[in-house]
Amino acid sequence: MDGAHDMGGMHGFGTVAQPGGELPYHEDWEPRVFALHLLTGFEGLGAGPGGRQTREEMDPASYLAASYFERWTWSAEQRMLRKGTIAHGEVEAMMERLAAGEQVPVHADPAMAERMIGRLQRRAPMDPPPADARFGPGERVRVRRMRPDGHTRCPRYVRGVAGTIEVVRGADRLPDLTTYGAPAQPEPVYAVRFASDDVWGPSREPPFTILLDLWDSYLEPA
Amino acid sequence: MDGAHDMGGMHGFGTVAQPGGELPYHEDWEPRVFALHLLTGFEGLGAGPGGRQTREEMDPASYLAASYFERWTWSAEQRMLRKGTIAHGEVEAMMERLAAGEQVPVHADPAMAERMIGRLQRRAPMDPPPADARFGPGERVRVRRMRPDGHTRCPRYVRGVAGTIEVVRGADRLPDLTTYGAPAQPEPVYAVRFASDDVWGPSREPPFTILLDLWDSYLEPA
Amino acid sequence: MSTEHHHHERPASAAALRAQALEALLAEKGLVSTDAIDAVVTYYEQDVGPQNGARVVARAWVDDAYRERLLEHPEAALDELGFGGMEGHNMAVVANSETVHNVVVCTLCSCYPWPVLGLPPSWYKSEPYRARVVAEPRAVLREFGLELAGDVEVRVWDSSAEVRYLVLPLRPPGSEDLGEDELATLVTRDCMIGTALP
Amino acid sequence: MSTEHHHHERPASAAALRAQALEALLAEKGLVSTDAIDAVVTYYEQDVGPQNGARVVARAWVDDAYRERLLEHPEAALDELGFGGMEGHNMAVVANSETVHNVVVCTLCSCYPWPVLGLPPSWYKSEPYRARVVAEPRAVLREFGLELAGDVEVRVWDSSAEVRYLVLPLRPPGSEDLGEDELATLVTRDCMIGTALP
Repeated sequence: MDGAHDMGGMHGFGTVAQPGGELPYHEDWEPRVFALHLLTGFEGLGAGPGGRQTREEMDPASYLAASYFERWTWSAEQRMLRKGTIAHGEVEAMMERLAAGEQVPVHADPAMAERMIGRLQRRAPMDPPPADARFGPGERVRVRRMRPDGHTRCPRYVRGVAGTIEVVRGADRLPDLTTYGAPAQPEPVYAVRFASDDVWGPSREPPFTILLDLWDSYLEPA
Repeated sequence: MDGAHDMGGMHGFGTVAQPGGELPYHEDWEPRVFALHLLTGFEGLGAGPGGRQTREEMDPASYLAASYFERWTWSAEQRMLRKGTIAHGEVEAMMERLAAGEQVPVHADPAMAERMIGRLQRRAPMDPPPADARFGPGERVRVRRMRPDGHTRCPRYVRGVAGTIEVVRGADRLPDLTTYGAPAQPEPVYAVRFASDDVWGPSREPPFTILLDLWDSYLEPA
Repeated sequence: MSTEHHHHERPASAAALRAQALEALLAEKGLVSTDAIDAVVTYYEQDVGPQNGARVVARAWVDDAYRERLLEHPEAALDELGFGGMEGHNMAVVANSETVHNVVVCTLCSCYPWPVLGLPPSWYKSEPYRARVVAEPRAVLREFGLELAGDVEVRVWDSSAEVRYLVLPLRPPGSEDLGEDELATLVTRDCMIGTALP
Repeated sequence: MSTEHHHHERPASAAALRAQALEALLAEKGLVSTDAIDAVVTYYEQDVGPQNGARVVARAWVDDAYRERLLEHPEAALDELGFGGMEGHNMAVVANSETVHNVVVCTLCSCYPWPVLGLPPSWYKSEPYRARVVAEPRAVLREFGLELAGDVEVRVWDSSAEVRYLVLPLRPPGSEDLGEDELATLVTRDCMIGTALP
């Protein structure tokens, strides 16, 4: 999905250094909605594409108008609406109750808290590099031109560009398929090295290197 | 400038058919601000990059949040602020006066009206095709990869793509330079034909053809 | 502050107020004439619009020599009918055939052949049209109710440079007995953008 | 409607109210435990953060064998210090040298190695950083006050896939006499993203 989230190379966003930029968040609700999002995922309260994939479905104007954590609130809601965990209008009704001064409901479940921290500490790596990977380090590849309707990990700015395999990272199922529950076999994932001139043309900066991890399906021999 | 305006191929904007979509505008102020924009251009009341180029400088979130004619209001203001025709705060002050019920000032100048219509009827074509154009019909070319900081007529979606010269349109100075008053010589402008698969990769639709007019500077031999 | 209040109470008209204030400010300064703005608005509402393009198409349908001139030297052929001017500086007329269907967009902006079509409809300037028609033209045309045969080549013209495009549709079957004026009534704006057929 | 009123009076907290209402709704349904949310927030505020990454870097500076393991088998080397977990499933440690400077971004999202760096700073998740650092890294680094020599190769790692990156900075000159704990205090979060040097 080539939405507003795919912003590598875009102009017009201004400077990186902004007041408060050093902090992960600024308001109490922000880490809480982050935690809530993780928790609803682990506890199976959402359905359909994950949080990241769901946020990519925001229309571009809304995506750019929303703050980072507003997007997380939105994706948590969408996932729970899809599952039926919450119904349309329930959040708005609760907003009215809270705005009217009602006490915020609290639910205690220490076991859930323990379960959550356990999940956060678990490691689930991808499969090791397959012996029969199509490409090996040093080989030249080109990123396919594509315009996928759904989730992808292949950003627009490298499509059509030739690069060099840096290393075979491992094997993993293609997110373009697994996001939608479509069957997929593990395939090699490579770190691919690109020369900045090949990506952006000549620039005012000295040539530099861009590296991305790309699934085999995104690549063709150069 | 690779801003929000360069939207060829993007997802997430929804359907084309929308209520009211058939009309050029919906409120009285919309054609008036359009006319005002043209008029300030012809009368030399603005400075710096033109209206189109100025609108591209909107930050992406504001660009997408604004309606089409709000963008025109914005670019007219920016151009007149740059020229000094209006000062910061003057529009806001007038907004307050009008909101308070003051009569809208009117200025009559029939000669200006006549001049305007004359300008709208004038034709100013580009130069004819040069005899020594670098490429001729049928030749294969590739669009350079680039990331211009300023205005360009080379959309992102064709960069790096190979196509075929359809026809030499004429000769014109490169907008990437003339927008900023930089010196430029007329150069060939070509209609270039691209196969959809080369632009977007395989798609669900039967292969189709995309044609754009591109300046010589954007192209290299394929 | 009353302006802020206004903004919050009637957000739909904040844009209107700002545009009105800009015009008022320039009128007060004596820099912009209200009647000049009226004149431009009237010009594109009454004098210039798709009726111009429809006359061009009808003429091309009944006059093969005109059709040839229109395709070969579009500016001169349009000047014959008096349809020159701004945003028509460089024109290309692209003819549909049994095997080719043309459709026009401006992905970067809203470029459009004003002298023959007037000002563009809102959908032409919209994000979804600009984003999608270069990438999934048949899906977009389907939203307009236009279903093309699978073997027709769709040509999408992105007019984001200096040339403006007019689509010359095929004369519809059954129109053999119609005269030029009657034919012109069959030619809608969308036929000349390429999102409809006459 | 009071909600609407609230929205207009205090637009800054509309987002807060919505997030709070979502949590309240799920608590009321008994589906989400308030203390589980507290626990996650506390975990990333107190237990997990750049102090973890700093310990890794300091260890690599004083222990060549560890450095080698860290570069060759990063997950195992991080597990030695107990720094595994979510968003650290697949790790790559990229070492700066006299000729190479590494910097990490996620252009598509906000991917970040939580177990070693905690939650990312706002700038890391911001549009300008995501848009610019892959295209004009030196201009971005300059905004952080970091001016690299012209002959240093900048390597920008776009971690939008499944691997998370930790930059291993060069041990600063003059730190020869410092012990591992003291060295760790020199290692800021930004050094391990690549927008600063220790």
